[in-house]
Amino acid sequence: MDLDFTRAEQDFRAEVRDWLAGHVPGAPLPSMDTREGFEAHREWEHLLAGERLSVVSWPVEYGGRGASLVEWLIFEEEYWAASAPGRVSQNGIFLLAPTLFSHGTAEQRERFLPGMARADDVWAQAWSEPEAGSDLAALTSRAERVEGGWRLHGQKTWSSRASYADWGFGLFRSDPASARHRGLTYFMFPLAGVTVRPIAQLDGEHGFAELFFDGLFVPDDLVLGAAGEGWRIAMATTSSERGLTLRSPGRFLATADRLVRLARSTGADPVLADQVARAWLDAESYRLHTFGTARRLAAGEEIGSASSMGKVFWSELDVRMHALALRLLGERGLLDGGAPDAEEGGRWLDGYLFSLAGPIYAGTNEIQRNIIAERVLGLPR
Amino acid sequence: MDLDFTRAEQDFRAEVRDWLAGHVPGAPLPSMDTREGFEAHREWEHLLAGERLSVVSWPVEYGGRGASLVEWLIFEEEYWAASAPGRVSQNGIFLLAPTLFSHGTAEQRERFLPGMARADDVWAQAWSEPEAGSDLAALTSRAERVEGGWRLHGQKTWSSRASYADWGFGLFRSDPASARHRGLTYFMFPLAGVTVRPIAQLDGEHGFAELFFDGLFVPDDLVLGAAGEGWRIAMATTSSERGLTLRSPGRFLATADRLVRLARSTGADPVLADQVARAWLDAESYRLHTFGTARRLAAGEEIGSASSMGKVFWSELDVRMHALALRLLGERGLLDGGAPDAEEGGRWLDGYLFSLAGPIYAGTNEIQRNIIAERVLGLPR
Amino acid sequence: MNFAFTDDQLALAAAVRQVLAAHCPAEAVRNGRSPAWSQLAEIGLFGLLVPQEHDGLGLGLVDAVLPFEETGRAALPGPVAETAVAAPLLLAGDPALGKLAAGSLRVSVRIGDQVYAPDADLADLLIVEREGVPHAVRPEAARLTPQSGVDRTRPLFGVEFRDATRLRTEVAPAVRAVTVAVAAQLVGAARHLLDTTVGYARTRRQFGAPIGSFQAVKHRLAEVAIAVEFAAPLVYAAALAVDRRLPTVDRDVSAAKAAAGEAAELAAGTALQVHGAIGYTGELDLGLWLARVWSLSAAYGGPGLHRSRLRTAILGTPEVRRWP
Amino acid sequence: MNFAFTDDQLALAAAVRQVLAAHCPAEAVRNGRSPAWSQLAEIGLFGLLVPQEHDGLGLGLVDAVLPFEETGRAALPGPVAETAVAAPLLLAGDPALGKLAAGSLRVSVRIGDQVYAPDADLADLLIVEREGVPHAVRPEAARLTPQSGVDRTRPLFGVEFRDATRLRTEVAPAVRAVTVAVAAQLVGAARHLLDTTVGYARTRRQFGAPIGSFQAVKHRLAEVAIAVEFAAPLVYAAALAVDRRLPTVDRDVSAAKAAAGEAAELAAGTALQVHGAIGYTGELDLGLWLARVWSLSAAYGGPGLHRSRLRTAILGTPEVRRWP
Repeated sequence: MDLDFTRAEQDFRAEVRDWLAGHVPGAPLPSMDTREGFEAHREWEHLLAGERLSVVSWPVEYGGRGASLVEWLIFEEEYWAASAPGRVSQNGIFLLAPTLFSHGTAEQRERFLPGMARADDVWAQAWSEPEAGSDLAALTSRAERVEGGWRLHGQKTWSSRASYADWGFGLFRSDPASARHRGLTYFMFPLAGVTVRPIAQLDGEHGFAELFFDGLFVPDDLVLGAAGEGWRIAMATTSSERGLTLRSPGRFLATADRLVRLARSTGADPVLADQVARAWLDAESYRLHTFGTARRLAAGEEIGSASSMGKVFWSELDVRMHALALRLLGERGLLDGGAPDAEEGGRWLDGYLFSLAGPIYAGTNEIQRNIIAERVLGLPR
Repeated sequence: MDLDFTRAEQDFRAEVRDWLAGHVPGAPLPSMDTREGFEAHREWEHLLAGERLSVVSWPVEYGGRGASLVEWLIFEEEYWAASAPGRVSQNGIFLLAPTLFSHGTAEQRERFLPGMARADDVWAQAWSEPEAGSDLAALTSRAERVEGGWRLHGQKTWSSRASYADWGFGLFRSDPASARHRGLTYFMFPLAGVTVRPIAQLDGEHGFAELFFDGLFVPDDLVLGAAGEGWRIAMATTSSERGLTLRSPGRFLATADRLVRLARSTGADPVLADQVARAWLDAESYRLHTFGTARRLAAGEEIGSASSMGKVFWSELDVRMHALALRLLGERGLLDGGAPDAEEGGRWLDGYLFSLAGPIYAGTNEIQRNIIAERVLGLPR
Repeated sequence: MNFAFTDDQLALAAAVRQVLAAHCPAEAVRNGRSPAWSQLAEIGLFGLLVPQEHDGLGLGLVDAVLPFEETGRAALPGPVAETAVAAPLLLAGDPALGKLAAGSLRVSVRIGDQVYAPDADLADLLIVEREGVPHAVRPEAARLTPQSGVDRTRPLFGVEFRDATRLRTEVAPAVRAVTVAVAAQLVGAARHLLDTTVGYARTRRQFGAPIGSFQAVKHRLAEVAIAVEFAAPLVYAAALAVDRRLPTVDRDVSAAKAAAGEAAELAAGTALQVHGAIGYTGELDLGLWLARVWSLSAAYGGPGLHRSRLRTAILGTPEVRRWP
Repeated sequence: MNFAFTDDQLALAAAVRQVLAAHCPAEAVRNGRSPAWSQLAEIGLFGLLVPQEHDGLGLGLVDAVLPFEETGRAALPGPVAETAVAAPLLLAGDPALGKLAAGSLRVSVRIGDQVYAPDADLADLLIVEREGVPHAVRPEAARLTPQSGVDRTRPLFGVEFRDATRLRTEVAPAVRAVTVAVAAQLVGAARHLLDTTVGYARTRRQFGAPIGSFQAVKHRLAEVAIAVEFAAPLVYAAALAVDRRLPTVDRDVSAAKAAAGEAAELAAGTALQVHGAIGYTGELDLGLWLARVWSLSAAYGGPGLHRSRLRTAILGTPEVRRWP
């Protein structure tokens, strides 16, 4: 066991750090939930892709560098420490791409991955439905078999990035006689033919949208995996959503470091200081834990249900860190970007509201705790 | 709304305080879980009873003073603040007596209450059975109908004080065909005819025992209430066990005050100091809350399931306060009464081990939270 | 000793609740700036603490505490605590008290630990603390800087001013009283969040059952109920301490504000978690209450500040004194 | 970078586990004073940190951390951490190291934040810190005062002494190493408590179902699993920091001890609550582990002390440095 980065890993870190120092925009980009901000974020992705930094762990042929998991973790640490922009192409890169790599055809990979890496195509996820929130098997949107493909009907919700994205992906019930996990098929679809209605959030942003399908035709080559196999394939994807890929420690490390600086500058009361120190160490522990997991994944092990522990840990840590920052700032912490006195343009408040979704999405933390109890510890259902 | 004690209430407080100042033993009595300590505690009860202070809220005819609920709360505050001995007759006074008052016959009250007030008769409770811990309706000990009375068979456990007590009370299944809540009868019985096996606890004490019944004959006049009505009657009792009577705020107020003194004398770290201040205020809040409850009870209202909130609150506060004291004391906090360096003769450690039972007995706090959710908030079962 | 509200106190609270049910629905919270103002004036809310010789009711803070729970339960917008609770004390002896009692003088304040004046743009009069002394500032003499934030229904303003009249009252009693009033609002908001979330949990189904039948949801909501149940008595006792000018009043006020803020924040966090993603949107009214809880919990000193004072008050004094 | 144990490290831990399974059952914990000592000596536990020239294995603390988890899992009695971890550093260069490695020299210590010497009555040698310097004390020169406490299987002793030999080593490295070893024991004890409680929850029935099927029980046990899962990496990193003499070593040791102690205390409290009243008795072995957790969590500085140091280390230094 060691924590000694190799020469190559250190060089890679230095390269990423230098490049980011020279390229991260001086002022934050406008919100990616506006048209203008969305395009600004797309531009940023182009810039990253030009350096093969948008998808470092992908094979070179699709725009990546074939980086190891540890290198990817290093990239993430440097990326968030540099306060680089949020990733507008996150849904595609982290949720869809792993599924394309494991279940897609060679043609699908050729067709979609390079454009995703360059953010020429930005993808929206379409998992949830109004009556199927945490209970994904209760989906009722359906796919009707037609000549050469399918027609999609129904409604999806909580589709992130959908307002301005190009493509979407999600599950539809392709066997009308089926129930629960059976008879679902995994589709990719152009958003051009879908009615998109943004959902106003607490912070006034519109990062999520509802999608209405009214018979959109989708040819067979947009089915991912076999028809009726959607659940199994999607579970592989959500398991990576819950696991290592979506929430690398980099973002939490950067937040913890900012929190420590904030606590110093505000002269935190010892009780709050104690909580700040705890949060910083929790982030450190999450990092170390992830290094261990990366090693096991690289050795071909599955992490499986154990990833639920990480989901609970990082999502609650993220809320805790932001809530602490607001408490350190007092009344000022609740000011938004429009207020002259807001700290860092209201970034802590934005981050707090964003963090609140963490324990809810990708399987609520209640469900994660059930999974830990039943599948990791072996308690009866 | 006010918090102004009447002249009479103030006089009563002064009388109790003065009497305790003159009579509370200078050194703690030996543990009531030893024969010697049990008798010493019985002697103390005699002394209290001589001043009509053992059961202040009872009618004068049974040895009390007919004190109001508020006066009883005042008595409790003064009693615990004076570090007076634990109440060896607690089971009888707080668990059985309310049932005798509400469901006993005049003969039963005449026969048992005066002796209970003087601790001539000390009572042990016998609620639990090995397979019926929190699930009291799963009782299997049985009462067999015989001429002039009943014969008791089976096993009880977690019977507190049973090693040296004179009498016991508990539920037995009197209708062999019955299930769950039905067909149970509430019996009083002499412990002389019962085999008592003490249970060794974490702290080496033997405050609890197992009881084995092998056909003990109990005449009809020891049945409390009607045969088969035991569950309903016992629930009235356990509701008072969970409610106001068993855990008056006095004990927690005294602990909180001691904790504050300990934190001052050990120069508590600010983080621990914060927790000490919180605990002190929690005790204060529990006191105020109880004043409000006393007013409602005095006005004839029922507190019902809301008493579950109090049970959760005081039992977890008690653990928290003692755990905090141990943390303030560091390694020294874990020394017992036999160690020369123990603080207050190991009283904080003893209190900690005792407090750990709080969230478990009288309905575990998990069950209390179910009750709060279902009966107070109205959530579905 | 009678630590329970009197029939008169309960009746006044019921009247406020009725007015707010009729005139301050969620729609009014979302879009109105000071709904129900005149109706509340009619039943005497703004005259509650104004002496009878100035046409007020001449009551105490303990009489205001349940009505203020109701304003919190309804998330009533507008500078209500400032006008009804802070102003009568800051303007003691001033002829303006009559207008105050009638509800025709709206007041915003920036006193104590408050950094910004809430709803200052609606105010007919601003009272601002400078060097420990309260000053009255006419709106035309003030420059207000909007400091927009999470609670859009309780906008905050930075205040600078040219002319001001030094008031002869002390600022501390008003700070204490308004802090307790806000604590009461937090208790009310927490009660609303608990009720709303229980209602949602009874009807929303997942995995074939109402989510309120899952033990994890039950226990979270039970925790909220316990937190609110044991925060409220501290708020009531603080109101009494203010009225009686007890030596422990500062400690009692801090205890009330910290406990109420923490209970309400717990209620808010639980409400959001139980509602799931829908709670996060403008589709429900929930967000109005969440924002109000965050904003009031930070107002007049947040839990962190009050907890640090409590530490000193309880551990730093030679003998801790219990109420009363 | 490879933050995972090597096959050799895993094999050593497995050997220790096997020895303890055979020679340190609960019965031995309850009644023995130093069970399995010679068997552990045979597989090299006491020579692990002793240089090879003194017949030791010459390994590092990172190699000891999993074996020490195993000693914690088994609640192994005796001055094992003191002998196997503190003593090799305090006696560095001393010819006694050979006996130490062979397991024929039992050592108890009173160094660092430790107030009492554990199992001092069993020791062939006592090492006591005085004015910041370690001193070797022969048993016959020491007066031991038993300080009985909650953990009857790890008795504590006050130590006074007449003659003592000043050692030339520094005390700090030994304090750090033994603190990490005890943190590892706490992780192991927490794992045992979790396993035992899960086992009990699977079989104990109430209300017609195994109690482990109730969501409240599930979620409490999931919390314990998470706490242990994220405490362990801090312990492993601290062991590396000690071996590499990193500038952050004191912080890392405090983080390990605080996190491990808190996780183990959570495991203990949950174990007791899930077991119910039976957990409170001598009928089960559970109490042995509860007492051990309490005693080890307080040993070499409890969580309160280490948390206060962490606050200073993380907020008081100009730049927080991440591992490595």
